[in-house]
Amino acid sequence: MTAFAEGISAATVREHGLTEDEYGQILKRMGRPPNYTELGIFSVMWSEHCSYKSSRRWLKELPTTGAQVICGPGENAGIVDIGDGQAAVFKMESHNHPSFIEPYQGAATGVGGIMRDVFTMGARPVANLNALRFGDPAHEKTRHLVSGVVAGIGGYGNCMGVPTVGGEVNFHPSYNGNILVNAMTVGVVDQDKIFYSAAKGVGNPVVYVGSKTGRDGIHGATMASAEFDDNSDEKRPTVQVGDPFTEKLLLEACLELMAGDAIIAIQDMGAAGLTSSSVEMASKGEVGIELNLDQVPCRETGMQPYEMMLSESQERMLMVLHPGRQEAARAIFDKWGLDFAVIGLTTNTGHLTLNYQDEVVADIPVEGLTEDAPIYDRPWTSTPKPATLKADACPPPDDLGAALLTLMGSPDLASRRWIWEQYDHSVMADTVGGPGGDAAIVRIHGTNKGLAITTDVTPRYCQADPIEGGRQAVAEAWRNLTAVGATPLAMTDCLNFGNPERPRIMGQFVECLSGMGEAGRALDFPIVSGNVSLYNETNGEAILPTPAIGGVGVIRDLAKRAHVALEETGDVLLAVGKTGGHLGQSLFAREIHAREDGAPPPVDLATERRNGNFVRTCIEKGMTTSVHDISDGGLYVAVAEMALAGGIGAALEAPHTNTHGFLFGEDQARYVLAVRPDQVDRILSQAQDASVPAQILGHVGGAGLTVNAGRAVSLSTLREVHEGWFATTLSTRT
Amino acid sequence: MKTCVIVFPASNCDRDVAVALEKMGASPKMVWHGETDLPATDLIVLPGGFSYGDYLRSGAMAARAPIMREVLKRASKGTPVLGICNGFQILTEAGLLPGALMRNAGLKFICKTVAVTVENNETIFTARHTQGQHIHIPIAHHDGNYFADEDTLDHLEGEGRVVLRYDDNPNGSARNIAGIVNKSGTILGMMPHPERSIDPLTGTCDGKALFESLVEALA
Amino acid sequence: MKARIHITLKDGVLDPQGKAIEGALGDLGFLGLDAVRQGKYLEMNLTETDPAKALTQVTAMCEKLLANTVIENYTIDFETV
Amino acid sequence: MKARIHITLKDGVLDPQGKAIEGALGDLGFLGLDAVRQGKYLEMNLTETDPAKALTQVTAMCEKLLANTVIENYTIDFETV
Ligand SMILES: Nc1ncnc2c1ncn2[C@@H]1O[C@H](COP(=O)(O)OP(=O)(O)O)[C@@H](O)[C@H]1O
Ligand SMILES: [Mg+2]
Repeated sequence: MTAFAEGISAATVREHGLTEDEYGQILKRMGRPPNYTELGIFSVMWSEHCSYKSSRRWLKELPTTGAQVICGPGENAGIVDIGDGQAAVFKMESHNHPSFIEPYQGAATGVGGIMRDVFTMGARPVANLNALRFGDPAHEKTRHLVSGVVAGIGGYGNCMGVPTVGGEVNFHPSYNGNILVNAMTVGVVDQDKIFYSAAKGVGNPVVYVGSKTGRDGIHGATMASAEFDDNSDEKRPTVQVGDPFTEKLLLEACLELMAGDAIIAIQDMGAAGLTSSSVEMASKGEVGIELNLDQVPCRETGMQPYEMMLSESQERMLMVLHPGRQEAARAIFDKWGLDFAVIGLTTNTGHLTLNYQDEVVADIPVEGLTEDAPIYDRPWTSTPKPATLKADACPPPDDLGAALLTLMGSPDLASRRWIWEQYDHSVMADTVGGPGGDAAIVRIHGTNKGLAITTDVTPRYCQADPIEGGRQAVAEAWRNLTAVGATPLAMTDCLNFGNPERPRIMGQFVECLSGMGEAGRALDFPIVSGNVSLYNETNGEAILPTPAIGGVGVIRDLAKRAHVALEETGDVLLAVGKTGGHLGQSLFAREIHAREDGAPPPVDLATERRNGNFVRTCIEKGMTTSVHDISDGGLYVAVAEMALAGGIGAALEAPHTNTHGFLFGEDQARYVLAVRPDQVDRILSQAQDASVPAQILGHVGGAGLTVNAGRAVSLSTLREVHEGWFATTLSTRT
Repeated sequence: MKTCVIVFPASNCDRDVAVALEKMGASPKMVWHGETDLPATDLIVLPGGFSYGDYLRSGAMAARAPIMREVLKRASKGTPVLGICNGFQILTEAGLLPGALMRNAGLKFICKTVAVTVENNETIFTARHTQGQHIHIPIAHHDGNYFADEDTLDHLEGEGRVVLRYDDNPNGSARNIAGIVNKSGTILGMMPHPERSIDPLTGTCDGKALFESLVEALA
Repeated sequence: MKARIHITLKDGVLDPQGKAIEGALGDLGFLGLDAVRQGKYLEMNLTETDPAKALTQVTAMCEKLLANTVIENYTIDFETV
Repeated sequence: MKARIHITLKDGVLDPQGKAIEGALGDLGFLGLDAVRQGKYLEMNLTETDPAKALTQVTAMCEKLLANTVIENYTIDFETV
């Protein structure tokens, strides 16, 4: 017979997303039945979102260390050394479920949340990116979702004055009922000004700053850990509204306070708000925390402890200050017009103790909420290796040029300008490479160094072969950084999957991570932060496995960088890497032959590394400034993108057999370089010395693209189909 | 040259314009909106951003901030004022320039580099440009759709006060207006961001001439 | 017939605009006010002359486009021109 | 006392939002409507209980901040709570 506190039943426990078993463990830990507030606190701390109960076992196997790593997973964001006493701070986070329910606010608060994770650590955010997945463009909800999400991301980031410099967008019917909105922020901090979240000492003041607490998003964390069904609309009132104005003030106020030495620990209030922030600070610092909830600034009257602890109101932070610094800190927050309240103390009890109206309303050992959280080694099954797509499954198209136009105007390859022109990508005046390139480049303010940043994953590869797909996602991020001339440093991830309680989905997760880990190790590209979003399913239909990778690299001298644009007539086009004509899982197969089968292109990590290092060296030595990696759509698409960016055409030479495989195959570890004619021999011989395959592809020039001197595809037609898709398909008037 | 940049809550181009001024040899002082006094200055800059979140109307609350009383006083005595983007919105809300900046006709925020024609190079802001010069300079705004009644527009045109005009209207502005000055030519409001156009590494450099013009005129 | 539509945030939903306006009014010296909330107000002319039909039509507009029913409420009234 | 303020664009001032809404309603198949105009609707609680004084106070708020009288009109009414 299970024991319940007054007013709580087995149904209450279930509604909190806790299993009978988990409830049993809570009883054991507490030595008594938890009251309603305590149950709420356990439910959010033990939710998938906060406890990583299905994923933790596998996350541990990812590579997270390296000489460049200052702080790996476990803090609000990861930190890497970028030289000169500075560091880059970054993380990616999902806001999938809220964005499906209310696209504008869901996406906006996602951006707000990830920026807080970065400035909590003392860094000024310098770049935002976003990785987005939507359903079928023809699906009735897609237009509304795309417009709302894009407007929300812009609405928040633009107001904050942080440039949104890149990201990615895909469309696939598997996201019809579960869009993905993953937001990434990169910040820069002086290494001696980094702040962490571990509380220290006993009797130190716990301080609440930012916005007031309302009844927003109560149970957001558990919502993010539940599957959708057709009744999800009922969960609507839990949506939070973002206030970027307040967040901008919070950013400036926090950085002003951080310039001094008043802060012992600081933690943003994200998912599970006051609960997870106080528990995490206590747990990391191995102290207890006692809060007086009467002091919590509330937006509404009559808010109960349960609501205050579970509210996900935005734009709030929790800090532990050195004793005696409260008034100096308060003056700063007063100046910025923000709430400031001392709401508690650190203690030596090891408990989270909550007082409200002179009563103890909750008293939980902190370890019970963290260490004791369940960890599941969920059963999983391996995804069967798909058969390689037979050549006759993908015959040559009637017209190569027409096929190129189809691809360039297809949802996954069309220009994303319609999206990124809604983002302020030039504020802060340090955007050296904005959206539209391989990786964005942001100058580190006041220096001649830059950070290169990208987000990548190819979900259709992950679906077909999760291990290969996991490798490829990492390899592509690394390659995009390399293509602009950057030295890749580290990555963050956002692991979006379906229901982990299904062995097939859990298997996708396990195998994608295995591929990612292998690639991270092989490329010296550790994972320093990330986020897991599971249960992305509606009515049993899971999304494609989508482990989005956010990559960060450094360019030590901005004079030595590359962009995608072709520059000059007469330049020679070179392909670096071996072109084998792999059409399985290619966009050519999907868009021209409506086939989504076959094995994805294999990734050879040693080759990846060798080819990439060679290309980076070419850029560093000034032998080329025009480089593009070859990914979705293959070589012809890569050249077309370079031509459009530069406004110059090109004439390509291709083999006469399997020409379409050569042009549209998606073999990995490849780049296109445009070089001055006098550099060609030098590059080819150095490539040979480095055992890197390199070949002449053709020449730059003309007003269109030709293959083997055939009929030209004019750049103007190409531009029209490429730029037109979003405006015509997705533009809505409001 | 002495300059002041006014910082409102959620200004976000204050640093960018300060960097630009610094580069031109003018050392800017940052002045908080809550101040009631300004130091001696040759130029006041109202920077871009989202003062007060652009809530209610862009620039509306900033135009009523305490420091604005002093800005109005100085402006009336002839101290030059440059309002960029949100700064332009604040200038119209404060009544220092006529008209209003409404939501872009396409309703979306627009960030891109646009072509603008310098319609009047006989101002302290544009002397380093040639008359009719086409410059390329970024815009980044949601509310840049300039509106004024026909009479006002005719006056502006007649008095040469339309200083900058879009070549290809991005936001629905009346008569393609991108920037105007007051009667005496001492106050310029413009939607494009010259401070983001001073360094070849980050884009075009056509914004530089504006700062050079000011340095030359006010040194 | 002229339709007048008020769209307001549901109770408990944060209204950043209202909050900022309240702050600005305070800074300008206006005292004795609180709970400022900002909503939208729409007007349109309808050719429909039957009030019941017009209400059905405008309600559909609100549900489909004008209001964000996740966070907003709306009210509709008519004015005969 | 609760004040209700309507702020609308003056005649002759172009209303991009109203126009866009009208277009979008047309796209959704709503017919027989025109002259869509979007305005703002503000509510606030006042401690002032004298209607005349409240009107003076709210009028001053509109003139000083809430409305841009270059392009906007405003109307004020009260509701006793
Ligand atoms: N997929 C992952 N790979 C690496 N680290 C991860 C991953 N998911 C989460 N983490 C790390 O676990 C910690 C907790 O994550 P999370 O709860 O999402 O942080 P927050 O509370 O800041 O939102 C963070 O340090 C995060 O970087
Ligand atoms: Mg955090």
